[in-house]
Amino acid sequence: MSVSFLSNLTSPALLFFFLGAFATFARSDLDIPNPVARFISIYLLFAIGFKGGVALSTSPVSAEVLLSLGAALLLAAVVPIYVYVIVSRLFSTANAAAIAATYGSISAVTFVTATNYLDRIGITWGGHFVAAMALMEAPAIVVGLFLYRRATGAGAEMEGERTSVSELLREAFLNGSVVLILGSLLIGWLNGEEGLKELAPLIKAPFAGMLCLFLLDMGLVAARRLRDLSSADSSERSPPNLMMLVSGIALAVANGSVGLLLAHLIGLSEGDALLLTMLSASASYIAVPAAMRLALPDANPGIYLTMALAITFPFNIVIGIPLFHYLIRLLIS
Amino acid sequence: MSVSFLSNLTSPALLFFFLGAFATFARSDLDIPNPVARFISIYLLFAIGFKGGVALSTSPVSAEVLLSLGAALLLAAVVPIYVYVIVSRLFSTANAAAIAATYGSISAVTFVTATNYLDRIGITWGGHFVAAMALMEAPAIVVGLFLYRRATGAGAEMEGERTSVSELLREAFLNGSVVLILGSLLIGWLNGEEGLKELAPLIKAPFAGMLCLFLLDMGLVAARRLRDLSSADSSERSPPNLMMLVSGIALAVANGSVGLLLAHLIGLSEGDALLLTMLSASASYIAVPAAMRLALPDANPGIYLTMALAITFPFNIVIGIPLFHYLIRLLIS
Amino acid sequence: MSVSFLSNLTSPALLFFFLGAFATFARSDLDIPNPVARFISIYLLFAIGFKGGVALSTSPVSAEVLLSLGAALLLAAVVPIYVYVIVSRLFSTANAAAIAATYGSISAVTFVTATNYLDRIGITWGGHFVAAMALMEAPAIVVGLFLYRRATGAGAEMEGERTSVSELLREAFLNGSVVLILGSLLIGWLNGEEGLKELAPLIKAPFAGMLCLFLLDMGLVAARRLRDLSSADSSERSPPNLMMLVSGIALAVANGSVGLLLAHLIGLSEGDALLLTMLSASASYIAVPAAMRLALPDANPGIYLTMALAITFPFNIVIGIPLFHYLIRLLIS
Amino acid sequence: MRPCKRLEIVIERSQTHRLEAALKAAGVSGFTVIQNAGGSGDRGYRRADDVTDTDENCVFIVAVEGDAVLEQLIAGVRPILKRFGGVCLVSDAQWLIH
Amino acid sequence: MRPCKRLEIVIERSQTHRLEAALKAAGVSGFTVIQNAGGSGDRGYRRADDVTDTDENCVFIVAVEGDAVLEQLIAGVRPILKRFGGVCLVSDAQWLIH
Amino acid sequence: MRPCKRLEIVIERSQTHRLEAALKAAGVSGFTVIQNAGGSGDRGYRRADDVTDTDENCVFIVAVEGDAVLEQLIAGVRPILKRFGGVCLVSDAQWLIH
Ligand SMILES: Nc1ncnc2c1ncn2[C@@H]1O[C@H](COP(=O)(O)O)[C@@H](O)[C@H]1O
Ligand SMILES: Nc1ncnc2c1ncn2[C@@H]1O[C@H](COP(=O)(O)O)[C@@H](O)[C@H]1O
Ligand SMILES: Nc1ncnc2c1ncn2[C@@H]1O[C@H](COP(=O)(O)O)[C@@H](O)[C@H]1O
Ligand code: NA
Ligand code: NA
Ligand code: NA
Repeated sequence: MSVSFLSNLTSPALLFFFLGAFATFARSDLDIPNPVARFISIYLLFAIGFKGGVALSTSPVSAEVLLSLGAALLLAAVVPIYVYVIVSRLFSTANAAAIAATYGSISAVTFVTATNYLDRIGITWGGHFVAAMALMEAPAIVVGLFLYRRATGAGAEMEGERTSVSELLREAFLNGSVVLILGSLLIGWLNGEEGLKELAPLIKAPFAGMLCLFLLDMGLVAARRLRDLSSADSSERSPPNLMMLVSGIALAVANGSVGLLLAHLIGLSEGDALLLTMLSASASYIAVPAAMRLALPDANPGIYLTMALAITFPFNIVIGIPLFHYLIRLLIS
Repeated sequence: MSVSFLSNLTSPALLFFFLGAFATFARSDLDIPNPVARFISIYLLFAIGFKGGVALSTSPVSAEVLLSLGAALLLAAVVPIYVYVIVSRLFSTANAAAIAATYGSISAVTFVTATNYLDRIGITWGGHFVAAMALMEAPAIVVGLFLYRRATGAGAEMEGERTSVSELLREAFLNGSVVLILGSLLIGWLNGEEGLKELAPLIKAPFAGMLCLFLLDMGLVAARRLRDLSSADSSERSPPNLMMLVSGIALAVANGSVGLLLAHLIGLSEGDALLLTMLSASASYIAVPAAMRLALPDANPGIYLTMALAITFPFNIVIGIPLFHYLIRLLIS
Repeated sequence: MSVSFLSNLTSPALLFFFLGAFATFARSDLDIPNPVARFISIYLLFAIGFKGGVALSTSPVSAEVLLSLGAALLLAAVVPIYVYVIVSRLFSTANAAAIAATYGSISAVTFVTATNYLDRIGITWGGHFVAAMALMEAPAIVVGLFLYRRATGAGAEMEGERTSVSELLREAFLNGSVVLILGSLLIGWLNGEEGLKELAPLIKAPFAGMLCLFLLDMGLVAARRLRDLSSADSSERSPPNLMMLVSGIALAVANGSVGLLLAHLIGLSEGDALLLTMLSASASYIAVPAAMRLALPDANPGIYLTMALAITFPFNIVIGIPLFHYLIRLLIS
Repeated sequence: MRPCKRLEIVIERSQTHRLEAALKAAGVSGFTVIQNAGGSGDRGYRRADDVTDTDENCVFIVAVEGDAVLEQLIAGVRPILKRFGGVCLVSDAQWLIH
Repeated sequence: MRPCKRLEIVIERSQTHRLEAALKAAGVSGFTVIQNAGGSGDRGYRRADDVTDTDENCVFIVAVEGDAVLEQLIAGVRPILKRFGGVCLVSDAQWLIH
Repeated sequence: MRPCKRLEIVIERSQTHRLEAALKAAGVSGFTVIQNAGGSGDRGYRRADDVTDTDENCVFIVAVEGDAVLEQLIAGVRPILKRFGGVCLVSDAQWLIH
């Protein structure tokens, strides 16, 4: 284990994440302008989507593929429910629902980092998990809101006009990143190996390097939020820091374990099992917060967004991936 | 024909254009930030310019090259005249002049998409057409304004100070994209194969992929304008939509045909003929509108810009390219 | 010599710099948006840092390496002192101190252009000079401020709160670009050849092309400042133009010569000698001005920043590099 | 120059279309939007430079003539601010007629 | 604090240099430009996020003292607005003297 | 709507954190920052579109109620402006309460 741990910790991607975090804590003015970060994330979604589509096109849609997608959707539907039950003891209803949706959904960058981890140690994984990832982005949002409405009585978020369900579904399923991933996936699937040959120099070759740059930015951003968090106590709306820290890690471990067990149950390969696990363990900090701002304006992004971005994300890419990989190996042997 | 049609429709580039359009019509919040779009377009002009220059440097400046450039300039000068005569029946003098200038000029992205189309089906084309493209950007602006002044009596655009001709010529011939293309062309020409070896990993390898990302953005933008168009009727200045739609397509077909005939007349090769045709069929939505805003503030960008960007551009890359390629094949055989 | 001169002048990188300058002087609206320029410069620092680190990892830290770093630090400490003594005769104390700091520090792009120059003519250079470059960024800032305080009596910059030394040191040593270079260097060093294989498609292949795009922007920016300079006479605070022009070139030649002699003294190889020379000859227009704005608000950026960016930088990349290379060859033989 | 009211509305970027709709509904066809603003308020600190695109504000500047329009506009803006947060400042200004 | 006039001028980005010239001509050396604004007006809707770079506004903020300068400035700005569109709002403000 | 003071502060981007600290010190928790502004003033011309990142301004918009807060805020802002340049304009406005 220590090996994969180290090889993960010393991978360029992780080291650039640490560099970003260091820069923030050292109060360096290092900064990746927003449009640059946007460009890199667009690139990553575009590339991972297309590559996944090509992979799908080469392997016939087998029962295992469908099983994986089913498992992914199942996780997206079930995880938010028990998460809600747990965290509603610690946070307000609105915040609990938002956290449930956030952790039921996924983090594309965590997924990409996991695939990068597998590629580096030469373990294969199925392209259909890109589809699984895209499919897992949205459902939790609906579940989370449903839980909230059940708990508060429909329309409790009435102050201001109420979010029409259709509006929410659009926000959820037509979120920019979801459309980009699924669209690229479809296009890659249609073009197959042919298309990959055409685009490989952009979407394959520089991929690892672009991920490094993006994780550099993620390090900056996550650390900034952690800092805001620790300095926020003065303000009125300061969130319960320790509770956030603990829940952020606990939820990652719990959800990851659930994903791992499910993966084992349906007998996924080593690589696929890790991907499903990390999808389950990861939390969304783009699609879901966007929808929550809309659906649950009362929920405090300083809680659910910070937990997903500044606590769960770093935990997953630094400890989660090698840890769960280790556990998967134990289970397999 | 159906073959090239399909291979065009299912090319990654086109599919990403459709993805962008879909995202807009589905009201997804997918969005390519402006600086990102600028970066990609700078890249495309830089790359196509340099590659064209290198191609020029390898093939001695033959009579055919000069003939092609001459034909290009001829089109740039003649097209706006008859376009003006036609559309001035449908639109105000200022708008007609602006449309004439817009359609007399060219769209770099349409050109690039055409070269991409040729490369994919393995048809060669002459690098000097990059020069032809750059040369065709500006002249139509001058012709258009001349027509306008003739029609209205010089200085009719007097309200506000009048645009000095020198100022307009600068705006026309020193437009950023023109300078970038011609400059890169010159530099590529000076450096030849040597320079290409140096820059190929940036300007050749990822080119097709970058084009996909740019067309994704073009899809978003074009669809947005189409939507604005259909929802604009409420406003006072709403342009005559149907008329715009029809003229936008008719002008593409007409100008393309003229270009095609000229190409046939001077006996251009299959690839070169398609490029000259598409240059003629395409309309400018960057250089010319910029100059028109300056020279003809009375002309309504909601008309000429929308026609070029939201109607003619999609028509050309989706239908125009394979259609005219089909016709060229007919003529040749 | 004429050969290397020409091969330098006609290198794509230089030609794109000229293109940018031409565009500005011709009043073209060609423009590289700020975030795009930021992206390219982040890329260049990231790539040069990582490559330098890998180079270091392959060659054991020899005495020569330590000698080079020592020489670099020596220059960073000594150059500002005599520069200050000289220019304090021509400029106000604050401006003289700012100029001293600016010329004691380095320009990363000049360094990168020099490495590009060496790579093109196939002369090897030591990766540890990337470390040397990073180390030379900051010290001059401290020296410059120390000189200023000595000259004016401590705390003369009191108006407004005084800059705490700790604050200044942070600004100096934790400047974003310094952190990014040193961080990438360290990461490259930790990952070695392995890591390079992973990132080469991003940090090696497109490097030359990205440098061209960046120099295009540098050409635009430098020319803009030159233009502002020549048109600034009307304003009250107009700086003494001719004096700036002369000093900008004289300091480049003087500092370069000092660096060259030192390089010769410690017997550096041809390539390494040129790099040390250009580091010494170059002046900072990012890290140092940022710190000076903070530490010496009375100093006029219109003087020290313009000298570094619009006079010394172009001189170095156009004339300085081949000139000093020629002199090094003379000394060696 | 004509006297007018200058409205300055800060709202979350993702709600731009909502505010534009409210403007249209109030019959206001003229406005300016400044993108890419950050800020801080009851809903905490917002960074414009953030990977999570939700965390960005934009600033609307609207000049309107006549209290009727103003009233209508405010009536349309208030619920949006109530729901999504933000601020709306109204001040007097002179409109240079060209 | 000294009383001053605050001018806010929205104009097409490509006309920036024109407005800066007008400011210089009026002897105004101090101003702020906010880039990357979109908007809507008589000339239709303008997106700052557009491939056609023509479709972008910028916002000038200018604080001036004394009616003489103001008059001169307005005289210089009006023809530009007349020709290229845009708006200019003038309001009273206090200038914090440091 | 409640009467309030609208502060508009233009300052070098690199000093953002200083101004935010001053705001916090004055007990002001609400403000908006517009990034990426250029301008010109005593310290010469500043381009937002520049490789040297030092050459950029940002615009703070702050609405405050009560003269006490205003005084405190101004007291905190003045030294920053004195040291790093910039401007601060104060005007009256109505705050739409939601
Ligand atoms: N007092 C204020 N002055 C200026 N802008 C404010 C103020 N309060 C809030 N804002 C802006 O409005 C946004 C949303 O405010 P809030 O809904 O209070 O979080 C903040 O992110 C700020 O950009
Ligand atoms: N009433 C208004 N309030 C604020 N900004 C406006 C208004 N009218 C026009 N603008 C701005 O001025 C630009 C040009 O206006 P126009 O010349 O009327 O098209 C528009 O794109 C808006 O950004
Ligand atoms: N009169 C003014 N009106 C508006 N903005 C100004 C004015 N004077 C200065 N500024 C802004 O404040 C910044 C710094 O001003 P200064 O310290 O005078 O160089 C300038 O870059 C402008 O953006
Ligand atoms: Na999850
Ligand atoms: Na044409
Ligand atoms: Na130096």
